Amino acid sequence: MSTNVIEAINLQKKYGDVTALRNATFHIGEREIVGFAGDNGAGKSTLMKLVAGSIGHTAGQLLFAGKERQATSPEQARRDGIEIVYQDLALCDNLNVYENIYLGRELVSSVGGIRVLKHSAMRRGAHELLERLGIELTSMLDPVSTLSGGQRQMVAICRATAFQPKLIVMDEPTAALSVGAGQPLLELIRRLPGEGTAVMLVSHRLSDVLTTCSRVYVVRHGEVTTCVESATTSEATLLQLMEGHPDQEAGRPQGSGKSITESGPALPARS
Amino acid sequence: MSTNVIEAINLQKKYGDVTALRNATFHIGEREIVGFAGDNGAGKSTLMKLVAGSIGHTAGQLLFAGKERQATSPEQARRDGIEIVYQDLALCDNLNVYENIYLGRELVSSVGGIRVLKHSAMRRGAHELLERLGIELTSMLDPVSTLSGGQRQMVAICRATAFQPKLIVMDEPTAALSVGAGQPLLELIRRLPGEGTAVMLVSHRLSDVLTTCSRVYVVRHGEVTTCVESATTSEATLLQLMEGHPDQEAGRPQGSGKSITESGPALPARS
Amino acid sequence: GQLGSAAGPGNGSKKLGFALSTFTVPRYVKVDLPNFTNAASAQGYEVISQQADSNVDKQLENVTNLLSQNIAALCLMAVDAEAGVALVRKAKAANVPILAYNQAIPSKDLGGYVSRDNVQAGRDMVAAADKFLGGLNGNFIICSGQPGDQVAVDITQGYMEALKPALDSGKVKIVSQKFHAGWDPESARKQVEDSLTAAHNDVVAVLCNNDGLAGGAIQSLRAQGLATKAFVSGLDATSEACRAIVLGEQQMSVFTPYDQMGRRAAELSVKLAKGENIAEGKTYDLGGGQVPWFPMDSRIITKENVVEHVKQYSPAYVDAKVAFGNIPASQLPPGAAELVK
Amino acid sequence: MSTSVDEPATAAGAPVTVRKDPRKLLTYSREAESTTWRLLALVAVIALVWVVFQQVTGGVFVTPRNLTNLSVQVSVTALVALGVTWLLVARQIDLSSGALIALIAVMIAQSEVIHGWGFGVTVAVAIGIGLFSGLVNGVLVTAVGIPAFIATLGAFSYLRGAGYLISDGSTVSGLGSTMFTLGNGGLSPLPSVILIFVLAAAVLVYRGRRMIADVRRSGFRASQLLSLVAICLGAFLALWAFGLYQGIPYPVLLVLVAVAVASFVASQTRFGRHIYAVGGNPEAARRTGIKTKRILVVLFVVAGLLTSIGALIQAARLDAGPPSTAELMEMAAISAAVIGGTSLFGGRGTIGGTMLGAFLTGSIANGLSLAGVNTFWQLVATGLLLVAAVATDRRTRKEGLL
Amino acid sequence: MSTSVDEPATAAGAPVTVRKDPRKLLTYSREAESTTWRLLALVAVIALVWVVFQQVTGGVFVTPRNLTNLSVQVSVTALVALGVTWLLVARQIDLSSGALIALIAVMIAQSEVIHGWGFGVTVAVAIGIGLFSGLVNGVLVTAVGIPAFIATLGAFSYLRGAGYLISDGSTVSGLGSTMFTLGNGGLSPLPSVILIFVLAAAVLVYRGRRMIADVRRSGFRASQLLSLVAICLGAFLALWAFGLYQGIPYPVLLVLVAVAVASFVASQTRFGRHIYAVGGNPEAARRTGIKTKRILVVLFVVAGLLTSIGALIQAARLDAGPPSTAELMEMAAISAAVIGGTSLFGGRGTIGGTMLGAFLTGSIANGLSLAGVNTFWQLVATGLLLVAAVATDRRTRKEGLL
Ligand SMILES: Nc1ncnc2c1ncn2[C@@H]1O[C@H](COP(=O)(O)OP(=O)(O)OP(=O)(O)O)[C@@H](O)[C@H]1O
Ligand SMILES: Nc1ncnc2c1ncn2[C@@H]1O[C@H](COP(=O)(O)OP(=O)(O)OP(=O)(O)O)[C@@H](O)[C@H]1O
Ligand SMILES: [Mg+2]
Ligand SMILES: [Mg+2]
Repeated sequence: MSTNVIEAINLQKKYGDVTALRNATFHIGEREIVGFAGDNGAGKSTLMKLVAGSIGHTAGQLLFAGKERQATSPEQARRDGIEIVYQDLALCDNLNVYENIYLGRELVSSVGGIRVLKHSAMRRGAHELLERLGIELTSMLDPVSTLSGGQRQMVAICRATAFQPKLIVMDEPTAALSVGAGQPLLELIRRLPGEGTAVMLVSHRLSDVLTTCSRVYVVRHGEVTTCVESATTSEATLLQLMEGHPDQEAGRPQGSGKSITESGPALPARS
Repeated sequence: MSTNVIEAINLQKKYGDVTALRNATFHIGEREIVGFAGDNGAGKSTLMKLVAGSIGHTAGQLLFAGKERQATSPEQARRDGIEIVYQDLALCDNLNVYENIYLGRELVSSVGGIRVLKHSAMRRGAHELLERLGIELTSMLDPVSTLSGGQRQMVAICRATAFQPKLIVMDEPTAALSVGAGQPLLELIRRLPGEGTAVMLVSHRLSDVLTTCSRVYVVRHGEVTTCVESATTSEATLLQLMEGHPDQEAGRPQGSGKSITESGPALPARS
Repeated sequence: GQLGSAAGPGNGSKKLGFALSTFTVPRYVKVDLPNFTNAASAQGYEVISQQADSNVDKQLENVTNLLSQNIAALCLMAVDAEAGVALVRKAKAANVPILAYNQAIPSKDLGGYVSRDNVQAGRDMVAAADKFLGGLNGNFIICSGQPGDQVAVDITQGYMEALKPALDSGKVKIVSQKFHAGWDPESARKQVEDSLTAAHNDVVAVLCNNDGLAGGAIQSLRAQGLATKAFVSGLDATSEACRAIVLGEQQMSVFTPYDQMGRRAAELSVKLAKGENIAEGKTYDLGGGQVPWFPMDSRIITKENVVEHVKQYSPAYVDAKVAFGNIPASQLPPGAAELVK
Repeated sequence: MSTSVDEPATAAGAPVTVRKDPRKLLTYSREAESTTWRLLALVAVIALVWVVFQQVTGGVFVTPRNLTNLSVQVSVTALVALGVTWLLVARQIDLSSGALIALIAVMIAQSEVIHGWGFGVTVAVAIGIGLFSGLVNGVLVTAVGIPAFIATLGAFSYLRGAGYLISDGSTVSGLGSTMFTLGNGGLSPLPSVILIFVLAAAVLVYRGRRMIADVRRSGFRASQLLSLVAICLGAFLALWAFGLYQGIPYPVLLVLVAVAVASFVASQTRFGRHIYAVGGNPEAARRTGIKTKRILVVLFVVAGLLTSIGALIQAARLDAGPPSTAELMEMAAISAAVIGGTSLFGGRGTIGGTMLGAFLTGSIANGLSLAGVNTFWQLVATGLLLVAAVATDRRTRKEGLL
Repeated sequence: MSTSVDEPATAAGAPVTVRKDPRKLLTYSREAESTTWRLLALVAVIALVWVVFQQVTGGVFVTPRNLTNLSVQVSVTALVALGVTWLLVARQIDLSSGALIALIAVMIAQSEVIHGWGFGVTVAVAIGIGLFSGLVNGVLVTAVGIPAFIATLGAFSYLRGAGYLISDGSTVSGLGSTMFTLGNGGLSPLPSVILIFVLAAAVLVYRGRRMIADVRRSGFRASQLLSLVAICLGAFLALWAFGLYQGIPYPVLLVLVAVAVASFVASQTRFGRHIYAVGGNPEAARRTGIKTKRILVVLFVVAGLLTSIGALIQAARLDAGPPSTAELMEMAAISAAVIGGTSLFGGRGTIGGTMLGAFLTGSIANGLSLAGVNTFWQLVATGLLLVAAVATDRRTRKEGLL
C-alpha cells in the first residue's frame, strides 16, 4: 500500500453535535484519478477539506504516502504536494488574478539578498496557465472580485494546477464553467497522471466523473459507502448508489455498473 | 408587446472601461421560460443583475410590463414581482435558513399594534419550501454558513420561489446541485408558468436549458447575439452558437437547430 | 437598614477618605498624600485615597466608593469646583463631614477649605514676568492645562486679571492661548512653535499653567534661539523646572509647600472626623455662605532659591540629579554641585 | 490504475432502508447554543472577579450598598453600549458618544440653571440634541458616504468643542430637584423587590417552558439549565442588593427598560433581523430589497437617543453639566460590546453580552477603586485584568470547560 | 409561448471571424487607477486647505519655516500611522500606540538621565520595549485569541500605567545631546536639496518611463500624468521649504526612510502581498498555506518598532520623558490611515494614502493653531474640517470631477 498517495481509514469529522462525516475509508493510488459522488450535503466537501488539511478530523486515520498525520494543516498539505480547488474557491477578492494564483508561492528573484517579487513573470505565468485552459481574461490586474463566476473558478483551478503537485483535490471544479471551458479542463485532468499527479474529483456532473475517473467512491449521508469502477458503471447506477435505493443498499447493484465490493479483489491486509 | 413581463432594448452596462454588456435586446413573455446561454464571462450574470435591479444600466432601455424604468433598485424589482437567484447566492451568512428565505418579507402578526415576527410559521414555511425541492437540512436554525454548497443554493432558490413572483431570474441555479436535487428543481421550474410566473434561466447545463426553456438567447462577448427555439435546437448547435464559430456568425446554424432569426416571424414594430 | 448611616463623625470609624483629582502631577503622590497619610496615622487614622485622573465622572465614582467604606471624614480635592457641589451633597447625605482641599467648592456645607490660591499663582507669574521684562510689554503666549480643569481655569484667570491693564492699553497682546488635553507637553510645544511662526518670533513671554507645559514650550523657544531670552513661567517647581531655571530657560515656578498643606489637611480632617469645630477666624466666601478657610502661602522658585528648594524636597519630591546633572559647574548656582554628588 | 480497492465494512453489512439522512437532525441552533455558552463564560468570569475583589476589599465589594453603586456606575456605559452594539452589528461605529454626553450635559445645566426651564423642556432638549446628532452621523455615513469612523470622529471633536463653547469651559451645577432625583433617587425597596420578583418569575417561566419543550424534542442541554441558574442567581443578587439598600435606582430602571425593549426588537421584529442582515452581508441585504441606508440612519439616531438618556443620567448624577465629562466613554462602550462578543466586523453581537461586558469592566473599575489600589497600578491592573478576563472567557469556551 | 422574437441587428450583420473577446482588454489595473484618483483627490483637498489657511493666517502658513515645522509635527503620527495602516489592512487594530510612546519616552529619559546610559543603549532600550510590546499584542491576538481591539485596549491602559509607575508621575528632562539633535536637528540645506533632487528625479524617471510604456500599451491616462505633476509639485515644495529654512529635519528623514522601506515591502515582497491576502480573506489565506498568525505577530511587532521610533522623536523633541505625552495618538494614527483610504474591514489601504491623511490632519491642526483660533473653536473646526475634507474627497471621486 506504500504506493498510495493518500489513504483514509474510518475518518470522522464532527462539527459539535453534527457528524458531517463518519467511516470514510478510501485510498488514492499514485497517478490515479478517483471520483467522489454523492448527494448534496453528503460530506464530500468535508472530506476534501480534511485531505487538504484545512480542517482536522475528529477520529480515524489519515495517511499521506503511508505516513500518518495526526494534525494536518494547509501548510503541511502543501509541503506534501497536495493542492485543492475549494468549492467556495477560497480566493482573496482584493488580490488580482496572478497574485491569487501565486499566493503563498510567489516567484521571486534575489536582488542583493532581498527577495523581490517578479511581477511580470507571474503575470506571464498566469497567462500561460489560463491559456492551457483555453481562456483569456479582460484583466489580469484587477481584483478577482470583478470576475465572473466561471472566471473565478478558472483562477482557482490554475492555482491548484500550477505547481506540479502529487495530488490535486478538485471540489466541483466545473460547477461554474461553461461547456466550452469545461472540456479543456477535463482533458487537462486526464493529462495530469502523466505528469505525475493524482486527482480526487468531486463533481455533480456524473458523466464527467465516469469518463474521467478510474474509480468512483460513493458518499452518502456522511459515509463512504461503496466504490465502483467507472468502466463498468452507468450514470443511472451511480445515481442509484448515491441516492441509496433499498436494493442498492444491500449491495446488489443494478444495471451495467458493478460494485467493486463484489467484483474487485479481496481487501489486502493492511500493514 | 404589453404582455411582455420584461423587455430590454440595446441594454448596455459598463464598469469603467470594461463593457460587460452591450446591445442586449430581448423580451420575456408572461408565463414563459426563457434560457440564456453563453460562455464564461459572456455577460449573463450582468444581464440578470440588471433585470433584478441590483445594478443599473449605463445605456439602453429596460421595460417592465411595458413601462420603462430609468433607475432600477432591488426594492423596485421586488415590488415589480421580480425574484432572483444570484450566482453568488447573496445569502446572509450569519442568518439561519428561514431568516434568509424570508429576509425582507418576514411573516409578522400584529400584537397590540406591534408587528411581531412569527418565527415558527417561518420555520414551517421554509420546511415546506425545501420539501417541494425534495430536501431536508440538518438544521433550519443554524447560520447558512455551515451548510454545504448545494444546500446553500437550495436556500437561495427557496427564497426566490417562495412568494409567487411574476418573474424569477435564475443564475445557474443547478450549478451546485446534485443530479438528485437538480431534477426536482427543473420540474418545479416547469410548473412555474402554471402558477403565473415567467422564468429567466441561466445555466451551463445546456441539456437542462433546452429541455426546460421554450426559447434560448445566446450571449456572447457581452452581446445577445441570437435567439433559438429549443424544440428545434440541439446541444451541439447551441454550443456552436455560444462559441461563435465563423459559419454561425454569418447566421447559418448547423445541425438540427434553427436560429429563430431565420425561421421566426419578422420583428413586429415596437410601439 | 441603610449602611450609609453607619458612617460619619462619632461613629468610631478610624478611616479618613482623601479624594484627589489626579496623580499625573507629581506633587500629589509625592508630597501631599504621604504627608497627609503620615499626619493622620500619627493620630491613629487610616487613610483611604482615590484619585480621579482629572475626570469629574471618575471623581463621582471615587467619592461614592469612599463613602461606602465607612469613612469618618472626607478630604476632597475636587476636579471641578461646580461639580464638587454634588459630591459635598452626597457626603452630607451620608453624614460625612468634608474638607475641601486645594480647590474651592461653592457649597456652604463644607466643613472647611485648605487652599493654595490658584488665581494668585497666575497673578504671581505675571508679576514675575513684569519684573523680568522690565514692564509688561509685547506679545505673550499662554499655555493652559486640561480644558475644564479648575486649576487651569483659575491660573489662566489670574493671568487675565493681572494682564488686564496692559491688554487694555494695547501694550501686551496675547498671540495664542490654548488648553491642552492631558496637560500634554508635546501639544504645548506645537502651540508655541506655531505661535512663534505666526508672530515671527516676536514673543516676549510664555505663561504656562504648569512645568510640564513649560518644558514643551522651552523646546520650541530653543529651536528659535529664544530660550533664556523669553520669559517662561511654570507651576509646581518639579525637577524638570528646577533644571530649566538653572539653565535660565525658565524664569520661575510657583511652589506651595505641599507637605505643610497635606499635614494641615490631615489635622483638620481628624478634627472633623471627631466632630470637633475647626472654625478659627478666617473664612472664605463661597457664594451662599462662609466656610472656615486655611490658606497656604505659595512661594516663587527662581534661580536664587532653587538650590534651597531642591535641598528641602529631595529626594521625596525633586531629584537633584535630574535638576542639576550634566550641567557645567560654571552654570550651577552655588551649593548645587554638592547635591549631585 | 490501482486495482486493489477498499470497501468500508458497513456498506456490505446491515442494509439501510430509510432515505432520510441518518445523521442527527438538530432541533436547536448551535449558533445560539454557543452564544449562550459565551454569555455563561462571561458570567463565570464576572463571578470570579467578584470573588477576588470580595477578598481584596475585605468584604466591602459584595454588599447591597456597593452593588447598588456599581449598578448605577455602570448604567450610563450600558445605555451607550447598547446603541453602539447595534451599530457594530451593522458594521458601523460611534466614536462621538462621550462628546455628545458632554454637550447634552452642558445643555441640561444651561436649560435648568441658566434659563430656568422645567424638567420636561430640559428632557426634550436633551433628547432632541441626541436625536439630531445621531441623524447627522447617519446622514454623513449613508448619504455623503463618509466612513462611520471618520464621521463620528469628527463629531467627537466638534461636539466636545460645542460643549466647551456653550459652557465657556466652566461647569454649571445645581440642577432642579426632579432632575437630581432622576440620577440619585430610585424606586423604594418594596416595589423594587416586587418588580424584580415578577420580572424574574416571568423570565424563568418563559425560559423554563421553552427548556422543557426543547428537552422533549432534542434532549437535555446543560446550557439551558445553567442559564436558568444564572438568571436565578442574578435575580437573587438583585433582590438582596436593591431590597436591602435603597431599591432600584432610576438609572438602573432606565437600563432595564432599554434592555427589555432592545432585546425584543432584536429578536422579535423585522427591524431587528434587518440589522443583523445588513451586518452579515450588506450587499446581500441590499439586493434583497432591504433599505440598508435607512436602517443605518435609524441606528445612528437610536444610538443618539440612548446616549442622550445616558447624558440625562450623567448630568443628574453629577448634579451639574461639566463640559469635560464622559471622556473616553465611546471606548468604554465599544469595549463593553466587544467583550460581550460583538464583532467589529459586523453581523454578530447580543445585547445580553454587551450588558455583561459593561458589568465586567464596571466591576473591575469599582473593585480596584474600592481596594484603594494606587492609580498607576490601577491603570496597569485595569489593562491586565481586561486582557486576562477576555482571555479566560475565550479559553473557557475554546476548551469547552464551561 | 410568445412567437415573436427579437434579434439584435448585429448578429445577422457583419460576420465576426475572431474568437477573441472583442471587448477591450485592460492592460492596467482599474483598482490601482481608482486608488491613484483617490490619492490625487486627497492632494487636492490638502492643497485647498493650505490655500484657505494661507489666506486666514495672512501668508504665514506656506512659508519654509512653517512647512518645516508642519513636517516635523506630523512625523510621529506618520510613523505610528504607517504601522497601524498595515494592521488595519490585515483586519487588526492598535489602540496602544499613544501609551507605548509615553512608556518609551519615560524609559528614554530614565536611561539617559537617571542611569546615564549612552545614546546607543537608550535607542536599544526604546526599540526593545517597542518590539516587546508589539510581540505581546501579537501573541495575545494570535495565540490567545483575544480580539485586537481588546488586547491593545488593555495595553493602552497598562502601558500608560507602567509609564506613570516608572516615572512616578514626574517628567525627567535634559536628555543627551545626540538624542536632542535627533529630535531638533537635521541635514543641512545643501545635502538636503541634493537628496530631494535625486530622490524626486529617481521617482520621476521611474514613473515617467512606466507611463510612457503604458501609454504605448493602453493609451494615455490622465491619472498618470497628474501623479507626475503632483510628485513634481511636492518635490518643489520640499526643495523650497527645506532648502530655504534649515534642511530636512531628522524626524522627517526617518519618516522618508520608513515610507520608502514600507512601500517597497508592500508592493515588492511576498510579505507585503501576504498582508493584503490576510486582510482580504483570512480564511483563504490560511488555506493557501500562508502562516497568517505569524504575519499578524510580525505586523504587531513592526507597529511596535515604528511606534518606538516615534517615541524616540517625541522624547528628543521634548528633551524629556513626560509620562502623559501622546494622548490620543492612536486615534490620530487610525484616522490618518482611514482618511487615506484604508478600510477598517481589511484588505485595502496604501502607505501613500496614510501619509497624505496624516498630512491633512496635521495641516488642519497647524493651520488652526497658526490662525490663533481659540481652543474650543479649534475643537469644533477640527471636527468640521475633518468631515468636510473627507466628504469633499469622497464626492470628488464619486462624481469623477477629478
Ligand atoms: N462548519 C460547519 N458546521 C456545521 N456543519 C457543517 C459545517 N460544514 C459542513 N457542515 C455540514 O456537514 C454536512 C456535509 O457538508 P459538505 O459540505 O461536506 O457536503 P457536500 O457533500 O460537499 O455537499 P454539496 O454537494 O452540496 O457541496 C452538511 O450537512 C453541512 O450542513
Ligand atoms: N464589478 C465588475 N467590475 C468590472 N468588471 C466586471 C464586474 N462584474 C463583471 N465584470 C466583467 O464583466 C464580464 C461579464 O461578467 P458576467 O459575470 O456577467 O459573466 P457571466 O456570463 O455570468 O459568466 P459566468 O458564466 O462565468 O458566470 C466579465 O468579463 C467580468 O470580468
Ligand atoms: Mg460540497
Ligand atoms: Mg455568471
